[in-house]
Amino acid sequence: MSTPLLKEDQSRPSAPREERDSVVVRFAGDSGDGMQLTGSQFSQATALAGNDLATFPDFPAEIRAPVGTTYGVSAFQINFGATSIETSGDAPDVLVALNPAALAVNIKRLRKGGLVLLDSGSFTERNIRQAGFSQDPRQDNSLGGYQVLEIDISQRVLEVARPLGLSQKDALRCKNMWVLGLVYWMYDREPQQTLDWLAAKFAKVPEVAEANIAALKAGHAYGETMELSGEMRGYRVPAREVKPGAYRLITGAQALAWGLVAGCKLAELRMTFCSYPITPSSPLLHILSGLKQYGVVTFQAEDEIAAACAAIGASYAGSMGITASSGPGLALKTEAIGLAFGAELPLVVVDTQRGGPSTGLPTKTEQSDLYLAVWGRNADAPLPVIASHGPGDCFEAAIEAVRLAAKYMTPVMLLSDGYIANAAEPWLIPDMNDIAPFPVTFHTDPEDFSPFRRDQDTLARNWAIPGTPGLEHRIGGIERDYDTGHISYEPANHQKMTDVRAAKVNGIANDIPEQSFTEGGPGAALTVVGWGSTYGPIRQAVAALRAEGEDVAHLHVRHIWPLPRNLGSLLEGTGRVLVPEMNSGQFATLLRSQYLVPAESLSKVTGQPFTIAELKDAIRARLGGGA
Amino acid sequence: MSTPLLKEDQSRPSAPREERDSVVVRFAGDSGDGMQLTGSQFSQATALAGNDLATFPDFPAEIRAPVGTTYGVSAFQINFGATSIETSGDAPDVLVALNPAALAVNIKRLRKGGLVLLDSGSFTERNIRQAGFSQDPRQDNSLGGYQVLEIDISQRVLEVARPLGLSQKDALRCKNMWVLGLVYWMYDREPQQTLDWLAAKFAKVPEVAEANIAALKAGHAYGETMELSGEMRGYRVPAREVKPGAYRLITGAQALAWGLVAGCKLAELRMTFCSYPITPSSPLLHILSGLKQYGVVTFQAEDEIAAACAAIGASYAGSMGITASSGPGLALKTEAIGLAFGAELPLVVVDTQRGGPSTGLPTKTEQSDLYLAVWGRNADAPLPVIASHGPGDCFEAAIEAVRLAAKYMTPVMLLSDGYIANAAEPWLIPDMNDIAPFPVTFHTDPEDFSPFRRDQDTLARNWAIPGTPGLEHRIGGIERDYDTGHISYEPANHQKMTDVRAAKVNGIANDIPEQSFTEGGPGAALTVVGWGSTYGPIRQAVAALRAEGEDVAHLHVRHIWPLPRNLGSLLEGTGRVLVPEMNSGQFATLLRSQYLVPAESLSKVTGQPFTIAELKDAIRARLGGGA
Amino acid sequence: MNVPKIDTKLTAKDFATDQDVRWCPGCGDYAILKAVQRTMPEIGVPKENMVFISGIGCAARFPYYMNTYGFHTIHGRAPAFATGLKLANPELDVWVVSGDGDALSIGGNHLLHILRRNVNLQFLLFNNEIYGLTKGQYSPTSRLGTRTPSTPQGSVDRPTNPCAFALGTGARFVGRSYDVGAKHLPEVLKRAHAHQGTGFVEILQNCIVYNDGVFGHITEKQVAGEAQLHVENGEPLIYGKDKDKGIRLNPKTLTLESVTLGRDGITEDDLLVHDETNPVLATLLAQMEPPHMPVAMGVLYDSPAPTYEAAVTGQVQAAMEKKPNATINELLHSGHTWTV
Amino acid sequence: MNVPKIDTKLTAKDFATDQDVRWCPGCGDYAILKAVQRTMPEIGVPKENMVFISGIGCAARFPYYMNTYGFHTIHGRAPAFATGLKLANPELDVWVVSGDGDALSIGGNHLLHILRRNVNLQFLLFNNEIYGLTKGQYSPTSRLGTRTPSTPQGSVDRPTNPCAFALGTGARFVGRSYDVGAKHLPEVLKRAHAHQGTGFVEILQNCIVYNDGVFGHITEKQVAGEAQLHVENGEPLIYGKDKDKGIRLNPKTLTLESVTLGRDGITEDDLLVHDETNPVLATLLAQMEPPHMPVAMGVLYDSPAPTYEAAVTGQVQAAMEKKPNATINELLHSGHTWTV
Ligand SMILES: Cc1ncc(C[n+]2csc(CCOP(=O)(O)OP(=O)(O)O)c2C)c(N)n1
Ligand SMILES: Cc1ncc(C[n+]2csc(CCOP(=O)(O)OP(=O)(O)O)c2C)c(N)n1
Ligand code: SF4
Ligand code: SF4
Ligand SMILES: [Mg+2]
Ligand SMILES: [Mg+2]
Repeated sequence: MSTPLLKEDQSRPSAPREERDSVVVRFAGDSGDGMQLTGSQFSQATALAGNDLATFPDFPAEIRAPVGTTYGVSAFQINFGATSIETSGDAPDVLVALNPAALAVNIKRLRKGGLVLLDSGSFTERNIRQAGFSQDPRQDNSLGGYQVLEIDISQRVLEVARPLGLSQKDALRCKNMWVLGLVYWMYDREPQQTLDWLAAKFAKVPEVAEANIAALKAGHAYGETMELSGEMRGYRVPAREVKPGAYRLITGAQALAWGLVAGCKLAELRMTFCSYPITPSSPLLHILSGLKQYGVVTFQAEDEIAAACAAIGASYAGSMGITASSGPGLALKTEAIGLAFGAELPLVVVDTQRGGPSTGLPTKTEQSDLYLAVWGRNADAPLPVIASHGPGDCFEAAIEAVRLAAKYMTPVMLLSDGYIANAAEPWLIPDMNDIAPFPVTFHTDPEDFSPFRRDQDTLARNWAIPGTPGLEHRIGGIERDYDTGHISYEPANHQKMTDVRAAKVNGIANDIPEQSFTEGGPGAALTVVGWGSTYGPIRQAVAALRAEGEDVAHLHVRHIWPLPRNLGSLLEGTGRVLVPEMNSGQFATLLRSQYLVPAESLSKVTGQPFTIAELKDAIRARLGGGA
Repeated sequence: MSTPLLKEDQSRPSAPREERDSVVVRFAGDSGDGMQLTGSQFSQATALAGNDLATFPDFPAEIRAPVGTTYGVSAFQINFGATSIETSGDAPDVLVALNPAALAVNIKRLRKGGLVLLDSGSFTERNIRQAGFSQDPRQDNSLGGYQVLEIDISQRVLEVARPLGLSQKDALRCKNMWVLGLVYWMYDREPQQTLDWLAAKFAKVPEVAEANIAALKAGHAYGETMELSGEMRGYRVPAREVKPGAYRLITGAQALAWGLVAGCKLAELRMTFCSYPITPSSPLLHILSGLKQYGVVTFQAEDEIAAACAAIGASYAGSMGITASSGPGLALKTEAIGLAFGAELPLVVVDTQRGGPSTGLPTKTEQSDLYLAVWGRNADAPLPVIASHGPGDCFEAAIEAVRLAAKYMTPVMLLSDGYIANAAEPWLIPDMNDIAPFPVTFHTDPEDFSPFRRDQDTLARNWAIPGTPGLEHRIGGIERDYDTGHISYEPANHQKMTDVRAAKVNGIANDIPEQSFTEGGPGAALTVVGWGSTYGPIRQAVAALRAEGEDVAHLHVRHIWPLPRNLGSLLEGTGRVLVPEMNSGQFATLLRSQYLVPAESLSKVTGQPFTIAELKDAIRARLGGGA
Repeated sequence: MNVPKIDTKLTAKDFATDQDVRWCPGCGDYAILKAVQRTMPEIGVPKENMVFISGIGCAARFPYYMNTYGFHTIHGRAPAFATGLKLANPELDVWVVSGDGDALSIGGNHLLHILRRNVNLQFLLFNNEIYGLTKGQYSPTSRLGTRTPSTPQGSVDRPTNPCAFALGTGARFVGRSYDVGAKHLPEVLKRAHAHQGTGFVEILQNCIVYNDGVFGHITEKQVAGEAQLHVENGEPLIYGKDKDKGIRLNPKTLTLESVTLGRDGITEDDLLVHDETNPVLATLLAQMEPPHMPVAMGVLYDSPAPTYEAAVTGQVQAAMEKKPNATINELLHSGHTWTV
Repeated sequence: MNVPKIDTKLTAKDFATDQDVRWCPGCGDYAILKAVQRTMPEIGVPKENMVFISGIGCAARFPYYMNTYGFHTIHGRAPAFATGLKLANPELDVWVVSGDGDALSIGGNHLLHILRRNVNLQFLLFNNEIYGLTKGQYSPTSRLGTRTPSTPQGSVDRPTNPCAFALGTGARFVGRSYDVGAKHLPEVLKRAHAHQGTGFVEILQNCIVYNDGVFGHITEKQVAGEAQLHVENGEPLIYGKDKDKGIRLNPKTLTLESVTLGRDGITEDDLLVHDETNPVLATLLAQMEPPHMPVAMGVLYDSPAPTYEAAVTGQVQAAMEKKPNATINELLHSGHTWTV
């Protein structure tokens, strides 16, 4: 990939930079150290440099834990490279640790031989103790096997910032920019946009802007100096060849929110988004609350039940009702979703999954709400379930959810997870003009009207909305007569309605793409089947093993229910089936029940994404010991 | 069976009664006609006569719908016989219809050639029209193929009751007793206990007591007279040989409530029962609210969520917390149940299933909450799920639920359904002294205490309750450290805890009976697998077909999760597997996912139990056309 | 609700549906249904713009009998559905029908929030002090000692007063009427409708099957004059079948007292004058109870405030006007982008 | 709660756990924790009989820092858990800790019902007018126009006043204090504890990260004297740093007015005297707001009533005494039986 902003030819004439195909950097520090900002600035610069990339913000559970504690550590990891990057990286090549706690929490992740870059100024006795070290880790053998670069960043930052009039405390808050400057130098990134951003962000406090800018420049300069003295080296990570077009960085939450807006536009419906804050779902509410200019109405309800009900009420009124939550909140919505299913009203339910059970691990990722999404309702109430597989993909998945909800008059579950929601990746911006619209037509003809008359093809009922003269009617949660929609306790009618509701949802299998292989094809010795955010690591692992000659294939399933109509036949023709999931084997259960294939679960429930390495190992083990 | 009250030798010296092996009678009338009382009196008399029996009260959804409407029809069906009776009968032999609406709603159920007994006095033009008949069904061919006995019961009752000083309206309310007298005569039942009951019930209004007694006697006398004139005949249904002991009639709700009380007694725990009214679960709350002398505390909460939470709070305090509901209410409890699972506190959750989805068919039966019970929670949260298979069996199932909850420190789902809850059957009263107690020991030793220390065998954690000095500790829904129980966000710990929670629940498979065949054995051409209230019809159907020489077997599963450890091997060694369920195939899905057996679903979702005949047909069809 | 009045010639009959009304014969809900059907034509809103939303319960069957749009939802949640409906289309004239269990037991939180937000709709609470549909358990408004299947020894939790609760949440319109108030009820309904914001109306309703006569001492013809005080804005608080009794304030104890006009030299001037905009007076009135005090009927409180959906849609409107032709493509390209 | 007082020599330290306190530095919750830990020894209940129950939120982390029994449950439901706990063991001394979102947004209904039932426990509502834990969205107590991530143009729903809401539900004890009220808060806590029934205490709490200074105009040292009125039972309602201001009733409008002593001939005799047992006065006090009125602090209302769990367990006890040796076998044989 080459971008107009990539100025390779302008790189300084010093020692030639070593080339790297891909690099993983992890920035770690205290909650107050601004690691997330640092990471996202580095991501922007890296994207502009033409690399592919994937990020993984790793927030602490606490809002702002006491300074120096391990549970106050905030980290941001980025994997970037000249090739396709689909995970945030198994193990960092570089760990930036701005205090002892950050070192304590993150050192185990660093690859053997990796570089750890420490702020030695923060290694006070108190901080060391608070990080849980019995003694200074720089003194004992704790860091053996790693390259360690100790710099008294605190001191350097104070030197730069104090003269500009900043207090000690404010001056130290520039540490992140100093480090960013150094890392920019290391990977030959263009700092200008960060400098501009700092100037704009702190326009009202010019001395702060100046200090941060000075810190960044000082860090950058430090790199140059050290290189000259031979103590550090710079690298070059070439740009990646990609499809031409306009790109941006996008997080899953952003793409999902925008996809919902786009979907409603394509359906020609107003959107009423009803939610109750919960980690990691809240960013959807925040983003959409800022999109009023697109006619988006957002409602922060009193709880999740009210949010779901309000969304259903909005759909009844002829808007696209959308509700979003995470596990505990989704659990609360189940009764209401049952009503939307029974009354056959459109509704999109977004679940950004997190670690469970119960409150669990709110800031960690998991894929464990699949059972709840597919089977978690009283009585027979099958719903379409769609899972997005990465940040950018959320856009398309959200459009698809809106399309199915409107077309089939049904609630649709849209699954994302904490990893996808917060991670960022470069995204080729689609052109809305290229996406076929699917405008909704409300029923308006009073002739022979019944709210439960169905479209012959889709089996969807009429959508007739309040305000339409002559179509006054009543709907509700008690079983409805097949023909008239009135309350019916008739045994045969209940069977007929149960059947038609299931048939309608099953029929969606004819309206979604057939399943295809991501890597490999039918008949492999081992087929790895994934869904959701395991897409990246599985694809990388399978591609790598295939390159090594292994007979392995990858199927990635987006439509969890109904399943693609050809999936069964693809699976029957295969050897072993392995299903890696960040849960205890939920999709494996589903596949087994539907196709009677001996799908084997590869379960990981640590709140952390799969690494490529562990997937490769697992696959190799099943292929009989590896190539 | 011979009971001291059975006075065969006292039967009148008139024409010898024809003997019948079993008979199905259905009483149907207006909501105000007292059909449920009539049915339960007949059931008592029939039980005393030594027959086996099963009843099916079929309430209208309305509280008290306008008189004469079809949706105001209330019916009570009883199947009784000299052999084992396990269903309320496929098709009535006798239909009592006290008004045209009752005829309209119920006539289709009557077996061809069956007897319909009409109150011709109620066949006014208005009533006929209100029942939805375009003309008098007695005049057209509607009743062709049935024996019809028209009696102006209204008139006869008025004649008996008016002279006693009753108003026309009150007099007509004795119609049910008149009919009961006649049916008593038909099946040679002893009316005395009903006469005593009437005298006691209406002790404060002696003229009403007298009128009802007179009506019953008049109905009885009518039978005698008609027999003499040859227009009616009496039958004899001999007593059944049964195990000696004390018997009573019992409904599922009663047995379940008592089983919970007995279970808590056996566990030596106080019971705190927390519920919110909902059909058909409410009778549990009502029964238990009347058992304060057993130390039972009941709490009618503000909603189902509060009910579940209060029960969990009670368990935390060292009581056995129990909560009960039906589908929509269970859906609301899912978040709270997840907490009980995560905090590892005992809890029994009773679900008396009803027709769904959403509000659905509240007064009709269904088995469609299996998915919700097994899989309906956010994140990985497997629970023991137990299903009772009939009214009396609820007693044992409830004890088992309490035992597992206390022993394994886990929420347990106990499934019943609307049919089981309301149906009655004779029950051999167990002796509590024969049931092994399972007393709970609270942890009290402060030495080396952690709330999450586990029993090596059961993997259950300590139960240490507030009020115990030295064991002060905190628990909650955030993931807990394996050793200390403190909050832990540690990746490896989360995996370990997820694994141990699953292992604990899976381990229960070693503490429950192995699966055995109800009928037949391994290797049959077709094995019918059932759960819950389909027990009766499946067993009858399979037994009948086996008697006809068919190669079919019956497995009835009580423990839905974890499944009995030998179930897989029993299923693998078999031919076809058929799973009849009153849902869209939920247990079939579970079996398929666990054992990869091609279990075929036989689904019925009409709000009505399976009939033996339809099961026989379905089985025969799969065996290749029937014997 | 202020939907533009349209000259229609609808009658009560136009608001009846073809569905049989399935309440128990003699249920107070019949009288309320009649009153509502009679009131609707006077309100002048086209039928197709009316929506009746309910939860679950006997009362909640109401929408099936109104020939308007209707949604019989789930237990306790009607206010939330109604809020979504109004956000999606503020032009609709929405009536929520709820029971004492639906509104105050499972649904208390949603009621609190709809009142606090002041969503522009009418909320009718049919208070029969019992759970009718589930066969007679006690409710949050049942009096202490109520014996029901779930409280065979009598209930022990103190009841909530619906109007006092509503006022405590910050409701801006609180009215009270009764099922057989054939003339009174329509007037209160019309006032609730005229009010901008949530018009909360408690309707005392007899459940003939499970709680028969529980309001007999208030609503029976013979006693109504002495047992009810019909408040009128700006008028002194007078009641009694001979209009000889009144209510005055004891400023020391901040309580209301019933006094007899003419006795001890008491005149109308000593009585409190009803002021619909006074929330403290409304609270005092809402809490009056027999036997020592009459029950206040009518509009206890009416003090309009901005409505929620107007404010929400106002913000959306303003944003749209500020960026009139915002396209999705613009959104997708907002912030940092780069071109390859 | 009336657990028998036991002579223990516990100190505040005994109530601290070994867990690091994880609130943001400067959070008002620290001050409240300190105050509670200091108050506990004075209450004289053995540590092992105390239980802290919370929902979810920053405030709800409280139990982890109290060396008593503790249960950190789920969002909004703490009152329901606490009710079950008290029904199972009425001897326990239960403290519920909740935030404004936990108690009044998702949990409003449970709060209503615990207050209505008068379960004997203490309910502490840490009101920071924001959702702290989920990073700063507005809450049901946030003031109109509050800008948060979910209300970038400012919130449009009118806030609920926690004390007024509690009084509207029929609460029997309502108190108010503030995080940095190092002397004031313990006194209110002790009073809540001494009260038989639900002792509801609103504690104004500063969220330094998402809503810093929102109570500054009330709690800052320089302004506290003028901005707070510390009510004392039986004492006239006087405030001001020079104790020169007071509250009097306008009996015409039924409203409270702030007056200056000595001006226009106003003396103490013109002022209202606080009566803790007067619910109307409590409501008026609860609703006083700056800038024109001070904020009432202290015990606004205390009027004991029978507690729920005492009544429930009383019925059970009575039934057990009536049938002292009821066996399950008897139960199983009750009603019609027959022997074969
Ligand atoms: C989630 C849920 N819980 C419980 C029920 C059962 N239920 C239906 S109506 C009702 C209470 C009815 O009382 P009320 O609201 O006072 O209405 P009424 O029948 O008295 O008019 C209950 C508990 C239900 N349908 N759904
Ligand atoms: C069922 C559920 N919904 C939502 C959340 C997310 N959540 C946690 S705390 C909270 C609100 C916190 O606000 P508040 O109660 O005021 O407490 P504070 O953090 O301000 O002390 C929310 C919305 C959750 N944990 N569970
Ligand atoms: S049960 Fe009561 S409230 Fe319900 S319809 Fe019957 S009389 Fe009316
Ligand atoms: S977010 Fe606010 S309330 Fe929460 S701990 Fe931080 S300062 Fe306290
Ligand atoms: Mg009611
Ligand atoms: Mg808060």
